[in-house]
Amino acid sequence: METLYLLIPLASLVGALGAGTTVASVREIGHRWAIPGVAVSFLLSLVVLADVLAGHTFNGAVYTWGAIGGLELEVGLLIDRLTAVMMAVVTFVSLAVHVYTIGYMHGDPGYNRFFAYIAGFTFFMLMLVMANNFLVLFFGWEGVGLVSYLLIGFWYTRESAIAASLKAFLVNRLGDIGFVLGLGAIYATLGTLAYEPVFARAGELASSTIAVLPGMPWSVASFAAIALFVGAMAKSAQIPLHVWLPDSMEGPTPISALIHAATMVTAGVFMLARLSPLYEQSLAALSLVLVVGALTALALGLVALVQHDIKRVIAYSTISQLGYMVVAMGISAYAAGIFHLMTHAFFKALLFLAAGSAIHAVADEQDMRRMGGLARHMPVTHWTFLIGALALCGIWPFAGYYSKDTIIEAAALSAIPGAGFAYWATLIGVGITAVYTFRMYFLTFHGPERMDAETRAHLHESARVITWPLVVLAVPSLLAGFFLLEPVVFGGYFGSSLFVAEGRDVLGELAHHHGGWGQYLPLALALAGVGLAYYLYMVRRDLPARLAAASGPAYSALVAKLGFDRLFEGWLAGAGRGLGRALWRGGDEHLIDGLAVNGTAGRVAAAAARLRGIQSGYVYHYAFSMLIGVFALVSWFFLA
Amino acid sequence: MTFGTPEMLAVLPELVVMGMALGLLVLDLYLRPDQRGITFALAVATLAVAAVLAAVLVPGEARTLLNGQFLHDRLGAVLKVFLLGGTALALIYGRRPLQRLAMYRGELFILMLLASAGMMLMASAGTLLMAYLGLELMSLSLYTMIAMDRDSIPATEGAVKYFLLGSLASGILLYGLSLVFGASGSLALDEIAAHAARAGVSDPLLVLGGVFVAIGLAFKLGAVPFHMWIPDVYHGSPSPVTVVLASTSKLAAFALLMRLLVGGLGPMAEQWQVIAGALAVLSLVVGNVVAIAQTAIKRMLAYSAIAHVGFLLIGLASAPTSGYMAPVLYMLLYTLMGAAAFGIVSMLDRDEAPARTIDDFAGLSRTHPWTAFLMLILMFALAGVPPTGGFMAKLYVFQAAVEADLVWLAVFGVLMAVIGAFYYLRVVKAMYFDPPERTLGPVGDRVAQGAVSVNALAVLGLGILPGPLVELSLFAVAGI
Amino acid sequence: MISLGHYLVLGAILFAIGVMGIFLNRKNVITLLMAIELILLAVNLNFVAFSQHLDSLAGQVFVFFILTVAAAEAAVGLAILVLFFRNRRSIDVDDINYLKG
Amino acid sequence: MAVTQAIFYLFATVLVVAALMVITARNPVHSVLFLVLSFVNGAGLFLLAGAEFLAFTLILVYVGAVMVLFLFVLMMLDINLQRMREGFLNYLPLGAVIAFVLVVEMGAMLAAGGSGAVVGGDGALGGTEAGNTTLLGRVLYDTYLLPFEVAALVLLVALVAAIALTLRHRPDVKKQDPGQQVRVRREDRVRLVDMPTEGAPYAPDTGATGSKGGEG
Repeated sequence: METLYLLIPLASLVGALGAGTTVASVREIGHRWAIPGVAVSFLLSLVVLADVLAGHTFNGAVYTWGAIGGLELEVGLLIDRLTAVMMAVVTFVSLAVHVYTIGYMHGDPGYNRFFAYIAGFTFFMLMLVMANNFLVLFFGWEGVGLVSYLLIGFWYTRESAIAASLKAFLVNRLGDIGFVLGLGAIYATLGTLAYEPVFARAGELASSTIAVLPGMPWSVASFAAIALFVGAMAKSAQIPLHVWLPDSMEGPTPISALIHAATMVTAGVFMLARLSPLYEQSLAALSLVLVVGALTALALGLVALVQHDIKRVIAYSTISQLGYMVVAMGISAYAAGIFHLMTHAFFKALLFLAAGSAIHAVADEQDMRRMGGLARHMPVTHWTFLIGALALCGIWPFAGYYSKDTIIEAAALSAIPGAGFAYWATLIGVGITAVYTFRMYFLTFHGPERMDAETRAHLHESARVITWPLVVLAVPSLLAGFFLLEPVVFGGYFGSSLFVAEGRDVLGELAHHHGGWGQYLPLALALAGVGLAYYLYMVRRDLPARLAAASGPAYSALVAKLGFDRLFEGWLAGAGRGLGRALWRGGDEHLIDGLAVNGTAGRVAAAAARLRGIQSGYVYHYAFSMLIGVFALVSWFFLA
Repeated sequence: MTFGTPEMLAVLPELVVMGMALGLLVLDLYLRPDQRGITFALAVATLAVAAVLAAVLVPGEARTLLNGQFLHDRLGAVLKVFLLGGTALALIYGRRPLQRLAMYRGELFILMLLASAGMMLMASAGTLLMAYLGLELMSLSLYTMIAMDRDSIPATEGAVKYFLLGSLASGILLYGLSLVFGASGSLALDEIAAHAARAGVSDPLLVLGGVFVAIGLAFKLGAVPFHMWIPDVYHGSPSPVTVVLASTSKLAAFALLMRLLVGGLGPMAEQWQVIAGALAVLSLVVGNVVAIAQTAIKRMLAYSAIAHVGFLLIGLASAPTSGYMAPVLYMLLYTLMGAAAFGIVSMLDRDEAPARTIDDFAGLSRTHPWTAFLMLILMFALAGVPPTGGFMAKLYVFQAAVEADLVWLAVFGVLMAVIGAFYYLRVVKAMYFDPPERTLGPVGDRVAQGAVSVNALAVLGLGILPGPLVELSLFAVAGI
Repeated sequence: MISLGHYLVLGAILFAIGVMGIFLNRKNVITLLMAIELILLAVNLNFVAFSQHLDSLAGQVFVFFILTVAAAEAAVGLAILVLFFRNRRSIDVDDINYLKG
Repeated sequence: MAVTQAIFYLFATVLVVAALMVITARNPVHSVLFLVLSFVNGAGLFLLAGAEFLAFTLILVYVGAVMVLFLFVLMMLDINLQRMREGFLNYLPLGAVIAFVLVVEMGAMLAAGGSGAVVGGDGALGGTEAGNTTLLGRVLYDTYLLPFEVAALVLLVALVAAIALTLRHRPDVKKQDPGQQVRVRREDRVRLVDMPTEGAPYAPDTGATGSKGGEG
């Protein structure tokens, strides 16, 4: 069985490398390597899933890479119920996207390169999911990040694609700081990075302290959990590190579906679930997770209301849905979060691919103001998109209804600080989700055809290779919730692979008194949202613009994406550059000669004249700097 | 005093380098200008042979030889292999650029050998006196090599600045050495260590001496606020000499630090740990932040060198608790990265197609895809992006800091590493995303191209399989 | 017999004068070289005094080598200065500012 | 004792004043001369501390050679004396304050350390009949052989540096090129030419006429 486990990621890797050898070729042959590779991964994942359901799990090293000091570098795999589900979802969506790509990327000069990237991505994602220690997790984590940057910048001739790629890279570096710090704290305390001993000794982490700032001891469990969560925030696009995800839509649409909706961005959520024994040790961390998730779910849903680019609407909706999953993690309803991750993977990939199909049809136009009326021309795309939209809004009996409502109801029951806020935020979020989703649906598929005449003449349904994956993905979007909710969430499917502390088992509680009027509230809100969207965008089309004008500053705030982009670009990058300039000029020119020398000598009047003539580069400034160093150090030890 | 075979064998690498320097001085006289390649090849061969000898003659355990002047141990041997190898690489990278600068002269090769001899002596100094003489032998050779680009205003100015400030730093270091000698009554490092262990911080002479020694070393390493010479000198120096300045001369300064502060004043670690921590913070801030404002590539890399000293100092500040493996590993890797990065810059640069500002690298990926790829690896490695060696080096340093309960320093270092990523990425962006504005000339000769490829790929490989280098660093510090 | 402290304080004063000389002088570079010589003299005084105090020859030997190296250093330094003068027609400290930033 | 004390203070005072003048003198030539004065006083202090050989070496090497080199370069380079003092006074107060505090701090630590316990040295100075110079000579070629050889290399670097940096080949000046001289072969300089006998009455013993080659 061990070989089989290893074979799963390796099959994708072989596909990626094989596709890599075809990059130079002008013929479109990359898929001949990538698709069989990923297909093998998918089939074997199903075998593993069946095997795991039969009760077989595995945890051990398959290859020892090297031992350094006390640190064993092992390629270790952990196959349990959580892993098996993730593997199946990842490979399934990946395979669907691979097939879709044949049609979508047809004619693009980067066709073969693209297949090498996405098959490689599948490999890294599988490694991330199957890891049994933090190092392999980190390897996969960075690997998927790398492929993501490459793919965002896939069309590297576009200025905006490059900017987006750099932004994703920088923001994720911020997250990596947290991640590495968390790993460091765990390793420093326990001396190991394998999951099993860390989980077994999680209590030790909670009782030992670490002084991050001198004189401020902090529980290692809280520190590590929060630091790791910072990593998850970047990868899973939580406020305020979400800014890279909307821009990542510069990449080709299959990538938006696979990486920036269904799989990679959920890595943070997966990690939180995987590390549940660690998070359960720290109420502070759970509370933070909860609040950040709720904030994300609500705020980014609002931003999605005012976007015109169809892909950006779905992107903001992805961030908002990730917020729901993170909320589930925060209230210790891990199973519900993973279940939402699963259903979301299906219906969000579906929405993206369907949107891609529509974008293709209107000559690569992404602005919804230039679409409309596509339902007549593209029936398959239209119906599958509608299924995805209904699932996203959480309309019964689509998948999203089951997964999202479970989270909201669990939030109502949770006693973790912040759960009250999370409940209301997620509840209101449902209504908002329905409005923006159906705004998008109506603007794209109904109403007048607003594209130019030339495009309109060529409107037609996409090729089979594009529509088939849509149909395949529509099936689980429709059915997964109905059939899987009970066994997966309430049936104890995950067993020991998730850990919930005594007294926090909200899902267990929910299984007992599932009911009350509260459970119909989300559905009612969702229906109201759909209705509102219909009224605004089908009946009274003049109203949205007037509403926007009337709401003035609120509307502009949403258009400005609540100011986060400006915060990062203007403030962080600007502060860095500004500080650099200030230290460079100010430090050398103004401080040493201007302030220290003339200030002391009391010759402020002469300062202006001298400052004009003085550029640094003078030896005496350098000597002065050294002198100050000598002086400071000698004084220090003199006083000590 | 005796000169047994074992004693002679231990100093054989030094003797080979010094002897060949003298031999080449004579030989060069008999060669026509067009035969200069012979001197060049012999100089490179000498360095290579000496490196192999140093590796072969690794001692089982540390011994002092030649009346205590020469310390023959594993750390010295490992450092020497890198010092000699790095200098040999610098020469190989420098062949074409030196010819272009009219510096392809016998004197330069001889000075290069003498500088290497000085570095080797620093790495195996057994007394304060040998440490000082090794340092001066290296420094004087370097001053001269910089000034050998005689008609260039930047080069001569760089030489003047380096000379003036270097002499000042030597004076400060010497002043410290005199106090250390006075306090302990001996020039031998092991006896100084014994005295320091007895007297410790209660001896004000030793404390003051230690401060001045630390300052002198901080200057040679380029730690803030003793760093001001670095950008000007790296920038002004002829590029092939900059390669040596940035890689091996820095490693030699580190070797000297290991000898003086760890070998001699090791028991005073509590004291210089504080200095290392303070200078680390300053170096990280100034190096990383000011680098952002730079446009010239060599200046940018110079500020990056200052930042890297900051990371090294984090490792040193933690080392008394968590061991010297992390700083040694960091320095060895930085030597490789620095040599390759400055090497590529020196090979690309020429008068008709300069590679002097970051903008000059625009579109390098179209005109020189392979060189651009190597530079990409190096920029990622310098920034500390996995899976390059630079990431491993930083990881070990941060881990050491956490182990030594200097978590705040590790956090600070990580933050600064993020800021650092920004300016390295500017180079990557220029190379890969900006359209080429002009064609840069061909890159060095075949040998140099091959060598720099091996060098850069080693930086990548050591990130993917860090085992060998980690083992080597552990082996080197096993005796400390 | 003069106490060690006397020599050391004298050394410290000379050292400080030397360091000040480098910072204060905005004139020609040769004066800077002279300031460095003063620092070396301070070091030499220290070594000689310690040598006497400790009854050890090692300090004097060190001074011997410092004198040797200092002579070599002066030669190299002046050679570099001559080159610089040829290029810039000046050795004013204020003119050594092509490299900056 | 009192006389020794007095001599020490005399040397020390003159030394400090001269050193101050070195860094403040308006004319660099004066600076050099004050530096000479400093060295002479330093040599006096060396004598007082029993380092005779070094005292004379200081005079011979420094005053005799290095200072002359300084003067030589100063005279050779055309230095603008007008701008010399500009800016000096502005920086003096700050410099003086820092220097003063530094000296006080260092002095306090040094005085405390200087009065500490005497550490046993190698006893090489006292108790022997041999003079200071003999003692130094003995250890230099024995204990300090390696440093001695390295010092030789340091001087070699200075030699190479001075030549490599300042030697210029000008086309209009005829100079020796030792390299070319050593490399030269007989064939480059002497050409043997067979000349037919002309049978003239004045040439009884005709031989080869050499054509003399010029020097580089």
